[in-house]
Amino acid sequence: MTNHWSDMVHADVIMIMGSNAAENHPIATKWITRAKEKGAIVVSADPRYTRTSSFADVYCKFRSGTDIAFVGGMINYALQNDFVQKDYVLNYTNASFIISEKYGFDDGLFTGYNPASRSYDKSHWAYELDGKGMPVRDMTLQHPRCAFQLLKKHFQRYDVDTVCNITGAPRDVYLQVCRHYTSTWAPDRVGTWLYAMGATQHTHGTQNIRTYAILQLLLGNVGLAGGGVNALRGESNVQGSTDMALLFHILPGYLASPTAADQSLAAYLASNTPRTNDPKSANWWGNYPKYIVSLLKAWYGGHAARENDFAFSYIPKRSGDYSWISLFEAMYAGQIKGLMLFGQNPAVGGPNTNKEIKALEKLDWMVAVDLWETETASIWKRPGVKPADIKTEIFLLPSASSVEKEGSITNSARWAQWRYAAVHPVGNSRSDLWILDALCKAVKKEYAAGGVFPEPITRLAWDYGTGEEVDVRKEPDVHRVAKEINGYFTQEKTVGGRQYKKGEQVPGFALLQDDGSTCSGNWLYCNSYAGPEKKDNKMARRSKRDAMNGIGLYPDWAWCWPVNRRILYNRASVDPTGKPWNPKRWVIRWNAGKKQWEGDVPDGPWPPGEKHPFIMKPDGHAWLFAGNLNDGPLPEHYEPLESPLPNMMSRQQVNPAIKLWHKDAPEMNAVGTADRFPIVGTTYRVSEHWQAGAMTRNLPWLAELVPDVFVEMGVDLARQKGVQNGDRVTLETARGKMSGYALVTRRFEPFRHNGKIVHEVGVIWHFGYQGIVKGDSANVLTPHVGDANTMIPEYKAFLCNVYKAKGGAS
Amino acid sequence: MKAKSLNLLSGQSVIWFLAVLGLVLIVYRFVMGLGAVTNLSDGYPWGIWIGLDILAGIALAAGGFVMAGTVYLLGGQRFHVMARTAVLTAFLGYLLFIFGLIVDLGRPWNIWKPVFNWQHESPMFEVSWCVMLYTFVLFLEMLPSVFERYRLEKLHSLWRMMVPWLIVFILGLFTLAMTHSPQWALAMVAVLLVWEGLIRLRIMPRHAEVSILLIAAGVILSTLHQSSLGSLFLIVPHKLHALWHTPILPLLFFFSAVMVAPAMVIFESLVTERTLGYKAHLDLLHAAARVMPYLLGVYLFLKLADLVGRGAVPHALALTPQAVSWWMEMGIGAVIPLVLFMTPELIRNRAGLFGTSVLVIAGVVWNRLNVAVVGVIVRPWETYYPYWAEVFITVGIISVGLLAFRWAMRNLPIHVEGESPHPA
Amino acid sequence: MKALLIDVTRCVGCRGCQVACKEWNELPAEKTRFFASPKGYQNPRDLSSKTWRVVTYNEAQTNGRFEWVFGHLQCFHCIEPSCATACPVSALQKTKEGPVVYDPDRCLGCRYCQLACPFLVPRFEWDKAIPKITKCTMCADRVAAGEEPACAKVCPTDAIVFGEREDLIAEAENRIHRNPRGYVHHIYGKDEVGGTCVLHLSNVPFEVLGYRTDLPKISLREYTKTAMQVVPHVKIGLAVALGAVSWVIQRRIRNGRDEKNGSSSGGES
Amino acid sequence: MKISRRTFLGATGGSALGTAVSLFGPQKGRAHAAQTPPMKTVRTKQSTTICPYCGVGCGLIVSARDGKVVSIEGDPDHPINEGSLCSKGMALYQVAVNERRLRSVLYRAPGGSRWEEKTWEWAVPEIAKRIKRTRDATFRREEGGRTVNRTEGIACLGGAALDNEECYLYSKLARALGVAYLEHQARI
Repeated sequence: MTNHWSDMVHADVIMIMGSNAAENHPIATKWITRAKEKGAIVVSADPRYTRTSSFADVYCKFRSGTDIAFVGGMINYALQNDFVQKDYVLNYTNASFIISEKYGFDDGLFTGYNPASRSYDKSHWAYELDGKGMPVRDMTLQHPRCAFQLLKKHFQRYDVDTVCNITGAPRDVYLQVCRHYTSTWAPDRVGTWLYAMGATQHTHGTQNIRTYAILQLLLGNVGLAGGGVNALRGESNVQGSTDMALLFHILPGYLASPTAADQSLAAYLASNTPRTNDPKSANWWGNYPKYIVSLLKAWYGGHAARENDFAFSYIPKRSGDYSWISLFEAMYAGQIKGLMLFGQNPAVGGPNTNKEIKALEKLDWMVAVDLWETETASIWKRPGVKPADIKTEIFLLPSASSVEKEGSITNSARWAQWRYAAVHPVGNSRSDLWILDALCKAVKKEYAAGGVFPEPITRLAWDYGTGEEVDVRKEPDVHRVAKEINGYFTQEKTVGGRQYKKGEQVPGFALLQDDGSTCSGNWLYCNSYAGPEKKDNKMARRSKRDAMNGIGLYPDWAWCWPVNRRILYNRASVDPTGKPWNPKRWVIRWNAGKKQWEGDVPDGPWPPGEKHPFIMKPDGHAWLFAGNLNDGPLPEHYEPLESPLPNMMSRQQVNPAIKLWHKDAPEMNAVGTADRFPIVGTTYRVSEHWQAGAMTRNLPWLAELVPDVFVEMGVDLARQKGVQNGDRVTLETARGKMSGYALVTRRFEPFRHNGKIVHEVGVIWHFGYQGIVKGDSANVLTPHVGDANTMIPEYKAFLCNVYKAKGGAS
Repeated sequence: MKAKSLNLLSGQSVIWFLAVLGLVLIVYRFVMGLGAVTNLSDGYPWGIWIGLDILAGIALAAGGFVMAGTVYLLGGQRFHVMARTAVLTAFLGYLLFIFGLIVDLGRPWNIWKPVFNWQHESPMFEVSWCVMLYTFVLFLEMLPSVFERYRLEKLHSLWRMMVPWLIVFILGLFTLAMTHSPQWALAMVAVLLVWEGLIRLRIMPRHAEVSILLIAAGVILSTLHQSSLGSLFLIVPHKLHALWHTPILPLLFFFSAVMVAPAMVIFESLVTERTLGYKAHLDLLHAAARVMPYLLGVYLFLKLADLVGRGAVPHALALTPQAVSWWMEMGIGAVIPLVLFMTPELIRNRAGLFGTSVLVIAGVVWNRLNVAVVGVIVRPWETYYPYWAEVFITVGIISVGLLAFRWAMRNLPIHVEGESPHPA
Repeated sequence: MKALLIDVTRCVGCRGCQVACKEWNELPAEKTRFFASPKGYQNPRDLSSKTWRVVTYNEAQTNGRFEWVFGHLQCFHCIEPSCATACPVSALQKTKEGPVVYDPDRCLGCRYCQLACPFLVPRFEWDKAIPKITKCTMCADRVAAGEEPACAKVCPTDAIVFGEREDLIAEAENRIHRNPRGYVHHIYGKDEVGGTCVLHLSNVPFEVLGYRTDLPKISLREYTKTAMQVVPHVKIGLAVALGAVSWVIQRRIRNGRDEKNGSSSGGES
Repeated sequence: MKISRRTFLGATGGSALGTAVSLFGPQKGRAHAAQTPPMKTVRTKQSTTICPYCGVGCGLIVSARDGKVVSIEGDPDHPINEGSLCSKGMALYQVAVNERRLRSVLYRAPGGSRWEEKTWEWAVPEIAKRIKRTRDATFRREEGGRTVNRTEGIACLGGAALDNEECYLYSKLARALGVAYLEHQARI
């Protein structure tokens, strides 16, 4: 989220698309309904009328997977009607930047496409540079190759009729949505955009979000209170776990994980540190060397020195893609022998679970750390298999729950909040911290006697106060870990005229050094634990004092990255002179007398006009035109991998830059066609269950509320299929089938596309074969195919068929 | 004769079996909870146990107070010969209701709580006091038979001495409980004391066998609770079907209880004659039968006038299960017996008399079931049918009652054959 | 008197309240199955001894608009509760603070309260050897301690708010006044059965939510009041009348007999 | 930071004073909520926590007595949820108090048909041995002449439910082992 939860109260229009906040982030509704009380318009765009739609002023349906067409039409509506905040767009976005002559777009393909590798040469989409290496701009926005004109031309094709034909949205309702939302172009009006996995879990998920960002930038809604592009994250610490880089492609703090090309630290920095020739660009990522060196110092301490490239060679170098789907394909292929799982349950939650479970069976060993006996840990017990046939050795380690241990988690709004141990862990369970500490010490012990390339392990800086031996009674000192994440001076150092002693906590990431004098496990968290005492743990703060702008930032409540900035890109909330676009709910403002910013922590301390506001971009501007994405600089509508309709925008049926697993690894990766599977299927969650269900299907109170898998389907489809409310139905795709109870409802309506009727059904995916309440996992239906940029699986749109199961009614 | 006693024997063993089965089920009910033996639910918290055992049962036991009142207060001395049987039936009946109630109550160990917790706005409170006190009154009425049987002269004299004062005390206390007003209680006490005084002064009539105050207390208490059983349903205008929910429901309950008394007397006499061999006093039964058309007529008039007055006639004409049940109740229990009782040829023979009485009884039972079960509409999807165990517990309790009745008839000087119809 | 105002237009159906009720009152879960018709998401199907609060899911087409509205089943805490009127031993009582509370030590288990309640609220523990009547207590223990009931506290959207009844009625009227097209112009519970301490606002007719709209505006206690008030009159009146009648009859019999026999016998000894 | 919440602890007072119930006589109009027993959260140790379910980050207060969780409720001081919670957050008590929670290390041998209970002292070194064995067998120092120092034989998953400090150590350990396949919920 660029903004935060309670900030939604400031919005004039709240667009909820690709999110079902009422189900999956119920407390968001506190702030949405409060905004509504104050007169805000709430719009819910969703294939299905949800609990979120129930309190929306406008509900607009659209077929799963047509988000780009939907929002592309809104962008076109804004551009055609000139509902654009011009000063904002001109000054803060790359609208005026001239794009290379090599750029072009035809029939669904951008220039630079290589069909063999299914990838683009992105140099075709670069900025045109002047002699000094500065991007050429046209401040009149009239140049035919300026980003604004290219954008306008691109989205002109998304007129209302085309959009409604593709999406199946009713024309009048769609126009209402356009009218309401684009009304926020006015500087004193602001709209917020809430999305979640409904938007991302597509083969064009990243571009879905790009459409939101483009629209928000055109309307001048980013950086303002009540605005922003807000991803509602679905797990309590998925923000923190991402910040800490439990992903193949990054290191903590969103530093790129090195590739085989990065043979030295210098090579790594050369390919990752962005450069600019624009003196007004803050180019924050220019600090890359400080952050990576501080990280390496945190990991290898004294063993990381300039002489050995700060132990850079100890870090694994990737060659290619190791993302989720690739991981399970590799496991299925027998490449992966051992698996460690901390609180994750792929046997329910992974896409194409039939295949992923088969892959799990091929492991030599599995270590599952969990509170519960999950489906994944008990694949050998699942219905229809003989335990003897499954040779995987499984360790199931009991871990402590969140109220039995101490530490911080980072919410969707980037607030790191501290939790305490209220009681001891139940039975012999231990905190994950203890388990990780114990495992690391045991592995170190193994490698003390030698092994393949033992140095990265034996030299790993690892001392959290539990001694050398594994001891079940000694809990690691979580504060020591938190302080390492924040970072401290590894030697005496003078920065900015102040002398810091060895071991002193680094007060903020601006003070991190690239010479090895500081360490920081995650530069983004530098400032979170800025002193030696527990009272210096800012994540544990509980003051309700508000900032002087009175918009509920609560700067002394917990701590927020970066450097406690509550609203990202807040320099865009003021005009180039430092005056807020909307003085009634200002985020920051320049106090000319005191020569300082007031309100939120600004995106950099410079006076207004001195630096461009989007400091994380090398050009300092927000990107309407984004030349760095794998599947094109502008969003373009493609159909999902499985779709009942041809793409009405071009002959490119699916995103041309996605990896087609059904071609590369056809085994158990079948793709269905509309003749056998004419119905669009989607998966989702309910308020009462959570993710793969171990944390809710094991709780009697929640099991009671939603005891069974159900399949929601419209009245017309049910009539066609002879299905009554409450019947058992089977859903089938090319990959698998599962059963559930039919919930026949008027909340699911058929879509009309060029006169053709398309039905859609939806099913909750929380269920599995363990827990108090059991049921089929809906992920047996979903395909192994991912987004072109993120590789997130396309859970949200597939082709299926539905029929009444044998055995009949409930 | 031999065949008959054999019949009786086998009939008796069936009754014994049913009684034991009922008792076993009752034990099971106390271990497993009410849900295990009934189809009762939160929507239908009252089922056949309340409808049959309590509402219908108490109505049918009205014979006790009606006969006692008729004989001792209204000068119907010629019915005296039947009074003791009626009182015995009533006493056994009430003991069974209390037993049935203990089975039905969720927390029967608290059954005594109304004695101390006075919530006089509750018809249930009123009913519980009345039933408790009336059972005590019946017990007192029964005692002379026991004293006679076992020749306990001294106790008998003690009884004679104590009974009026006991009555004054319990009715006074009851009035206090129902009003929370000492004035009302004193007024009640005063009226009773004056009455007793006048009896002792031989101004008011007295009786050798019984205490007039005791009989009067029985009549008062019965009148109250027979009607209060109807009052129980006044609070559910939203649940009880309009065919039955009426402000005069207490009056209808009372009147139908009085109405069923002669029918019960006829029925009991004929059944006792057949099973135990005691000769029925046909002349008396005919006398009772002659009252019936009047009672039935008035009852029918009350029911119909009430229905018309409340504008509820359309409900009777609608095609609903309730309407059908209402017509059955009215037809079987009132209209047909009215016609039959007015047909002299029919009621002159035993079978006709018996059958017609059974119809009246069935009508009242039907009425009580209608009010307690059929007429209660909670939600469209909820229905109630008794569970088999529920039925067998009811049957078991009735069987216990029959066995007890048989024992009492055999062992207590209740029925003296050939006894003169004149009071001793 | 304290009360709850439930504004279903604000409810998003998350059921935090349903779980909060179980958490605070330590109620066990029920074994449930998918509840097909007509409620879909709803579970359990009904209130029970283990479930004192249920959110219902209702699809409706009103004023040309499709609505999915969430109703709330729980004790209404009537101002003059028919359950308390019905209870022979005051095991159920209305407290001055507002909650209708239950004392198992007195309860006979007669279940007359269940019959009497127009909202079908009191529930009986059918599966227990030592059963109790159970129902929402408006968290009387919390209310006594100055806290709000668990359901009101947990509600994210203030669809359930707790306060003084008069204030809540004023607030409800204010909401209708401010947004006349957004509400049915009726505060359910303001007058129903003489007024309740749980008030409801809705944007769809209350029947759609499954609430009874045929209930009288007077307390159900009024229906038994007369019958109960005449009891002492009947009692004394009957005593006097019986005495008088028996005196008259006996006198007539004696007179008749005297005329016939010239002597007295029979009736007395 | 342990907190003592006035709103929570205010309950200690009058509610403990039960009114003597007289045995005999009219009972109506006597009831007070004050007669009800005190709140179950009185005399408990209270600490704050953050909800482990979705990403909103609601605050909760855990009340514990004698090392047992008594109740978990929304934290009224928390600026996001202000005491409110959804069904999941409200059910957190049943995460803390739940018979289905794993209580000891379980081990299932290859092809085995049951869990065996084990000790940490046994399991931790055994796992370390498996890690070493697989890492040593699959570790690649070079690829096409370039140093890569990674293993593709071990995969690490999970972490979105872990604390930051745990995620950090997991991330650190996985990199030290040279794990290439490191993924978790954020991807899916």
